[in-house]
Amino acid sequence: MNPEYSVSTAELASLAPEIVLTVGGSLLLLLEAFAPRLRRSFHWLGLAFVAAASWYVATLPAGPSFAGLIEASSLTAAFSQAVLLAAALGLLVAPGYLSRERLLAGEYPALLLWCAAGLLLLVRGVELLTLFVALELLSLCLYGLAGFHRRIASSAEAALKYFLMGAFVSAFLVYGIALVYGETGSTRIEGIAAALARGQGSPGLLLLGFLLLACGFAFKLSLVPFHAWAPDVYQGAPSPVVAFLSVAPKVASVVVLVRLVLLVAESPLGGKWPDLLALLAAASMLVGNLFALVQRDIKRMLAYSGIAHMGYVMIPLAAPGPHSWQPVLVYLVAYVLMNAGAFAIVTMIYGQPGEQHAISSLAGWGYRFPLLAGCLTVCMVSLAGVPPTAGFLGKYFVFLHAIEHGRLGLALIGIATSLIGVAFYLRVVYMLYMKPEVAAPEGFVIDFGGRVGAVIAAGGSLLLGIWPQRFLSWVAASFERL
Amino acid sequence: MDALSLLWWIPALPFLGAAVNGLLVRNGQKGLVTFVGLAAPGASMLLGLTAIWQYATGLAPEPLRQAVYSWTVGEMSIDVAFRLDPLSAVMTFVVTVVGFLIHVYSVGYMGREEGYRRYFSFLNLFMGAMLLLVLGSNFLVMFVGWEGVGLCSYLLIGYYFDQEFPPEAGKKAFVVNRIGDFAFLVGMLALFASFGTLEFGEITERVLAAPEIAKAPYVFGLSLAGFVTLCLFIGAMGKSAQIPLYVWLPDAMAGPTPVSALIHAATMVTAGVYMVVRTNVLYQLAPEISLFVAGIGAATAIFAATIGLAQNDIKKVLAYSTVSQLGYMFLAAGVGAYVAAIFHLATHAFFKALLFLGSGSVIHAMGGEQDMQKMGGLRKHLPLTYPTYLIATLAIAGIPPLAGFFSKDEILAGAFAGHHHLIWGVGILTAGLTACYMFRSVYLTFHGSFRGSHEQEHHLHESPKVMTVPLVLLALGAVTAGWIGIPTGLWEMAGFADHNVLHHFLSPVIATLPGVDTGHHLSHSTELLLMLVSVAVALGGWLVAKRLWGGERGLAADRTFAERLPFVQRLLANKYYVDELYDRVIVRPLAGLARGCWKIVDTLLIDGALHVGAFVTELTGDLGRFSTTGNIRNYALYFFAGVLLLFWWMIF
Amino acid sequence: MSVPISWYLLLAAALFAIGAIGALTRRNGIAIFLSIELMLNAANLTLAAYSRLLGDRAGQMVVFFVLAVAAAEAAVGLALFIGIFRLRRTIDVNRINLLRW
Amino acid sequence: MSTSFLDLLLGDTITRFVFFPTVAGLPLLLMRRAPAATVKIYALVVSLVELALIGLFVVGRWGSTGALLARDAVLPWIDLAPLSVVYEVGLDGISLPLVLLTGLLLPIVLLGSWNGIDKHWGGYAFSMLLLTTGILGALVALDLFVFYVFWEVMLIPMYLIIGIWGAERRIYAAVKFFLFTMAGSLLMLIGILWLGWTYGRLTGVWSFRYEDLLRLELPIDQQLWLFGAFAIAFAIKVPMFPVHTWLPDAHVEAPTGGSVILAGILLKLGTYGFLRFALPLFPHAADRLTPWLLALALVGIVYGALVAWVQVDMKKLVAYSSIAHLGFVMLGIMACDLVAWQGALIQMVNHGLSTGALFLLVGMLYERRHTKKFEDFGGLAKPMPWFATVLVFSTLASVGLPALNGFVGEFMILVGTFKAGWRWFAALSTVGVVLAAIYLLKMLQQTIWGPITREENESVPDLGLREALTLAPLCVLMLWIGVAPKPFLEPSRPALAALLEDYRSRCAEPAPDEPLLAPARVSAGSPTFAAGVVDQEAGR
Amino acid sequence: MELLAFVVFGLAALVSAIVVVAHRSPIHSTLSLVVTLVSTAALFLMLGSPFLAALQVLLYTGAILVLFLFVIMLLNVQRERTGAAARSPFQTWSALIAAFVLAGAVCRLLWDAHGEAVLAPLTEDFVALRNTASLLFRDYLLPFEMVGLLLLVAVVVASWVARRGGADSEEESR
Repeated sequence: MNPEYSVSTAELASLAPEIVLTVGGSLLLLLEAFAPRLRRSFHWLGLAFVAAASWYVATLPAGPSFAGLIEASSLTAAFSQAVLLAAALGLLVAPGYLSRERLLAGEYPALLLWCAAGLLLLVRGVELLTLFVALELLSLCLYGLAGFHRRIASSAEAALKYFLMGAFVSAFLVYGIALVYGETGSTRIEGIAAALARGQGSPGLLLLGFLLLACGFAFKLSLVPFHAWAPDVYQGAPSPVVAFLSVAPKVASVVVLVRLVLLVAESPLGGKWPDLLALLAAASMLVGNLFALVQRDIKRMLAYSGIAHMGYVMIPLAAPGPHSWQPVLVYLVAYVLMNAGAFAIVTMIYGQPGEQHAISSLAGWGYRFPLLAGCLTVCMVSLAGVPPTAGFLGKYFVFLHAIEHGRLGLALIGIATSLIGVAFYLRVVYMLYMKPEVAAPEGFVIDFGGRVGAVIAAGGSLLLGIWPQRFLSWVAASFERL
Repeated sequence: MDALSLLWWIPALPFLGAAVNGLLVRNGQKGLVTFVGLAAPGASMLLGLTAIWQYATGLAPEPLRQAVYSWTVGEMSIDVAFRLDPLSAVMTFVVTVVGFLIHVYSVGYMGREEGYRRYFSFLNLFMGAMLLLVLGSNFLVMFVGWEGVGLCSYLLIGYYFDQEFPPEAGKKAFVVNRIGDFAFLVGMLALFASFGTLEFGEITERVLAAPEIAKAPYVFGLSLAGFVTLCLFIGAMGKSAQIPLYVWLPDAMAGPTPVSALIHAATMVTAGVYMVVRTNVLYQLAPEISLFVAGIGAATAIFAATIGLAQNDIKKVLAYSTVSQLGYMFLAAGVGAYVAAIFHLATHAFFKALLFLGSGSVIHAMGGEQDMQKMGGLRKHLPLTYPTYLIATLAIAGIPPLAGFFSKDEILAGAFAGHHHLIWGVGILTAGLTACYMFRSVYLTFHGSFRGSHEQEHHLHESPKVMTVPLVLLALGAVTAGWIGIPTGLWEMAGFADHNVLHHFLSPVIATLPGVDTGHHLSHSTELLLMLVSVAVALGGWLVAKRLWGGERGLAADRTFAERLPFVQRLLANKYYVDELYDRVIVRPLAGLARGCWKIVDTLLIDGALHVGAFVTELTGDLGRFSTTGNIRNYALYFFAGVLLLFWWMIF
Repeated sequence: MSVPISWYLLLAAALFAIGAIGALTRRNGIAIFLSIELMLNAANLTLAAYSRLLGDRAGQMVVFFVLAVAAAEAAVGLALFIGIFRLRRTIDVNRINLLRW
Repeated sequence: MSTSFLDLLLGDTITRFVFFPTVAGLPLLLMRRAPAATVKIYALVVSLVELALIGLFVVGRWGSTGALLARDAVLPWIDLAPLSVVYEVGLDGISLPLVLLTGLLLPIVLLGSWNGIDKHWGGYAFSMLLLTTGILGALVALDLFVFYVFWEVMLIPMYLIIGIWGAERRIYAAVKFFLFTMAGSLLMLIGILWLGWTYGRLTGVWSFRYEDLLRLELPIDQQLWLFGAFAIAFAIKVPMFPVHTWLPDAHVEAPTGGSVILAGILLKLGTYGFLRFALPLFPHAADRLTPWLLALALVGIVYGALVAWVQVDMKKLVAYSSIAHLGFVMLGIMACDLVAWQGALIQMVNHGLSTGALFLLVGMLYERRHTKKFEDFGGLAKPMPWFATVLVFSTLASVGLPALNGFVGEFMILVGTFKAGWRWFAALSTVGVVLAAIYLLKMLQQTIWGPITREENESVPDLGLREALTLAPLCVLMLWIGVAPKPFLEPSRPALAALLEDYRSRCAEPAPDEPLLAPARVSAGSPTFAAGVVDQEAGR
Repeated sequence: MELLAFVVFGLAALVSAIVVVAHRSPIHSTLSLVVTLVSTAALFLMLGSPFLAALQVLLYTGAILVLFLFVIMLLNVQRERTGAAARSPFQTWSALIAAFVLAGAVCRLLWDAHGEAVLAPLTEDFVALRNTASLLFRDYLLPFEMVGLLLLVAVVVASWVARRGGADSEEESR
């Protein structure tokens, strides 16, 4: 055997989390084939794999591996953990829904775990090709998950729309990679940075290339004007999937976007990039909140709210620098908790899959589902950014960053739009508690896992708001080297 | 007993009585109510009289100040303190004595009322507040009493709360009083801001020490003294029912008659006069305001007197008479005859209380009827009420040697001496009118033949002892009260030493300012002439009344008058339409403004703007969301276009 | 006679634009997908041309992976078309709009 | 020195009484199946214990002469250098009256809601307790970030109280309340962040501590912007004209207890905010804008009174009267005079007592008759003499009758305002005094006086023992404060005096062109309590 | 020679691409795409990448497009209907404008950047398959492995989604 092609143990070890997830997924698939009776425990097994991956992420030695295609650092570890948190929530909420819909199968946890693996690679990737493949890997998993409810049209439609848009955008992405590669001669972030520093390449083409890359990931983040898919997909896809789909890919994509922005912003091409991000942020906050205001479907409302939240996440990037990471991570973790929590509860208390999840159906259910409604309220309050919740903590850091770096206007837009946000988040709360019940819920499934998921999400949202010190220290430690 | 050191108990006792009756005693315990209700003001009266005696006979004529506790702290440290000086002594005397008598009278008058306990509680409360007002050593305590009596007036006017009108009248009284109070408050603010204190004594001292401060221009071309006195006088206008704030007093007659006697004749309404005299040092420094006071007083006096001529409700007649007499007092204060003002206040307290109680007795006898058109010939049924009422009428008409003569004469003399001849003329005219309408009431009520229904006639009876004894005592006062102020001129003419007790007693509280000329003295002959003129006018008024309404003539004169001069009659009977005027000019526009604020500013403009904002926001969202067409070709186009636009934006 | 390398790039850009037009204008979902394949192909051509320009084979590697990814995507995509066709009897994107607004 | 939060929670501290209601209220959420009486008694006991905790804490420190009565050990909360936020609470003379009022009103509110709240009593009580924590926290916060958090914590429970237990248009009112308040407070958040950042820029370490931020000397334009941000937040809460329209709706729709807390305390946080934060932090801006704010206060007084006059709903009348009364408080605060400030502070308490009592009374009437419209009442004094008595008493206190509490505040405010040179504002605002009599007596007129026009009113039961117990403490205090306000004025005087002196001295110097950091203030002048506190910390 | 080849294959690619986009029948579009792809394969060859050219023909034309054809026929997709309702001129014109703008901008930039530069002839080293393989299995080992997983995912997803989800799956999960 030619030693040239061998893989060192160290390199394999550096891939431990992804390997655990991949192997775990495959194992579950095999169990599905050979021991379908164990289906009910698949998700718990999946959780174990996620936990193992999380442990490996935490213990991963820092540094590049695989010829510098990926790297590990405390930063990637932090975002990876956020991804894994989302994956865990996605696993916890699903079985109830799936078994009610008679979809319980090993494919679901397998796809979720693989998707998580792809996401981790996306977080860690520092080379465009790796990023692209990781993105496609996770996207394919997500297409499958979005269409997981294969018997209903809305799920299929959501998957198809997501897929077609995703494919369309990946064509742009590849073209962007081509341009950047062609003009800089490298696909590695470092190489590109070096080339940019040298002033190599045509600025116009580079600009276009980076713009295409940025737009590709902005599409994943559902930033305006690349947002339009999100409401349709969230609404149509199975709710437990959305709990995962609406948060995890965003965490990972943000990492890539921040890397790209930092790469470009520090280069001679930098110029208008911060303004570009400010523009995207403002547009997302405005459009997201405005459109969410008029939604009557809770999933769609949360989708638009997600668009808006990604706008808030972008605020720190309007003044990019290594300091941008911290508010972004804080906001994202808060977002993972509250948004996944909201979708988790939607999963449980709405009895019908499909496109209808009217907010008005919630009327009076606050007293029927005291625990879940309480958790949903906490999530809504958190999404609205009212202290003492994680959502407020996130907004605090984001606005602080804006003020610190002279983006007061953006902060003011953020305020104005979050005021609109308050209006529609509160609508959920008043439906729950202040309206008489109009229709008894039917077909709802409240299983242990889902309840745990909801409590984790809501409790986490509260805890992060009330006592954020431990979390923030961890965040700070993650960015120590920057 | 050292009554002086117990000064604060004088107002405290009635308060205590009010509290006990109000909170502890139960409705059924009538005897207990009576006991507490009488004991409190009675004890207060005894204490007050003793204190006055001890003060008056004391060696040092220095005002006595007793601080009970400090009300507030810091820069604005104001004590709850009481002050006994000649002025407050006179007032205390009047208030406690007349008050106590009316309390006693009430036992009989209100005996069968359901709210007996409530009544006594309120009446005691009133006594306490009134004593607070007169004994207070600073403006703040005075103001507490000032508003306190207003409150009691409100509560007692509205005593018959289950009827439509009395509570309305009470409200009117309170509100109109408040209008005055607000000016009072502003005056106090100005005083405090300028002098840093609200103590009467300190303010007087400082003004005397440096009058130029008070004379310095303040606002609107007024001096500080001018501004303050104007404000205070507006306060007095409200409380003492002067034009244009008199409108509440006639309505206040809706309360029980003893209340009218005590509050709306003898004590509370005179508080304004008391205050003006109390602050005479400032008024002396503001001659223009003093003149204004005199003018308002004179105008009120004659204005109310003309209305009184045309009223048929016995209490309304007395009410307008009160307004008119209060005008007199202000006239006196305005022309600088402060002692005369207090003198008239005191005598008026007796005879007006007596008149009201007498009318109460009449009403009691008539079973609640107040319309003089239904009365007549009552003198034979009411053997005690009639003479006392007559004495009071003679007193108010200014027939010597009854109380009213001396006080009224002194006022007119004061006006004449101050060369305010026009005012004097108005005063003398009013005196004639007073005699005329008061005797009208006497004739219509007691003379002629009975005009009421048979049941009423059957029911007629003299009131019980508990009511008539106070009448007699008050009549005694109405006869003799004037003798404490027999004019200096008369004494001297008769060859005696000056025994004008009141003048001597009150002289310490009337400030003598170096630059202010108060020394108008009339020659004895002029004084005598004036007296004769006023007596003649009073007698003339009486004679006119006798000619018009005396004997069996009854209401014929009124009917003739109404036929001949319907317009004037209507004008007078409807009190010059002043209430209607206020309603049209002030109340309704204000209510319209308020409604406008509510419906237009609040609902339409502010909320409307918010709703429009919300609507526009929602509309934007609602229109905008149709961009999410559900067709991914559009989404792809957004992406493509977005990329291109951003690229375009980036390269330019 | 040699062809300037930019011609390849220009050709690729033209193909990309044509593909984009197709993706935006076709109503048949599969046709849209075909257009997207065309765009990917154009991107691949660009990569290959740049690879040649740079004398660096990394570009070719990218093309290789894009091809592989395209294959996987095609499998998933076509399965999704089958799935939706089974439920809706159409693959006309104008009519796949249950989810909107 | 490493005190933990738990130590604070368990010790004899401010923190304990701030968080006790919420912590002790948590079991209420689990008592879903418990009998209603158990829930009610539990909640009442919690509230009484809370009152005792506050009382004991305050009594123990009453003699303290410094501006600050007590301060808890400072704990790091968000310690992420250089972004640090500390948890810092302290009690001084300014917050003391309001803290006591809160403690007093809590059991009263629960007792007053005994029968009026007919569903989810446990949730209601928990909301109240959580609200109390928010209020107390905001009152004692000595760190602007902490203040903001508590400030917002108040919103949700109040939103729920209005929205769940309110009347027909409750949702509209609740949302309006929430959005209005949130709009202001978000601006304030930006202001707070800006301050913290400026401090950080000057020192290298961020801080939101009140003491630290007081050292900032900002250029006038920045001050104006920041003052604007704070002032809008507070003005909405007060509420001042023209951002007051949420209040009538909120009051009318809220349940009795909600109205009492809202009027009694929540509104005061606006005026408290002006006094505590907006003025001392931005003296020059405040100074420059004083005439405008005074004018708005004046407009509020007259406008609130006028609109109150023409209301047909009893509760709405009281609500608008709150606008007028709070206008007086604002007048006093903006007059920047010690007497006026003392008056404003005591007036906050007064308004809480008298308006609280009025709302309770309206609520009691509503429980009996299920209407609040004047046209449905009249002549109630006959069947309900005690009710009438208390109503008259509270109304008179509200009118500002001397010897009752309302007068003390109004008088001191007017004196202070006049003395400070704002003669016209003081003089014109007395119009409000007149109008108060007009509209409040109108209320009496149309409810308790006059003949009984409706059959239903003939046999309305009078106050019960529980209701009497609810109202008695309020009435006693109304009279007490009116007759002898000195003990209520004294504790706050040093703090106010120090604040005022600091404010004046800062106003006297021109604003700098660039943000500057003044040296830390020593005990003199600053309300930063350098003197009175230290032993507390040292003791640990 | 190269010019001629470029013109032939380039034109073929362009024309067939237009057909792909413009033809209403999906089957014709697919077949046209085959032409485009094969032409592109030829261009790959000219660009010194026989490996890619082979892969293009085998994988793309041989596998993917056959799959397309198969599915199109399976679903029996008809020509796109025409008619007023189906037309969306705004979309069409926007697409055209956007595409032309993009193409124009990119062409302009490319021309400015690279112009008429002609490269040195291909080297053996560049074309050698061995070097390509070493790159693939050494430097790009990770993506290679990822693609393996990707294909597995594709299989799983495709089989899950395309499997009939009716009563039988209900049976399954019982």
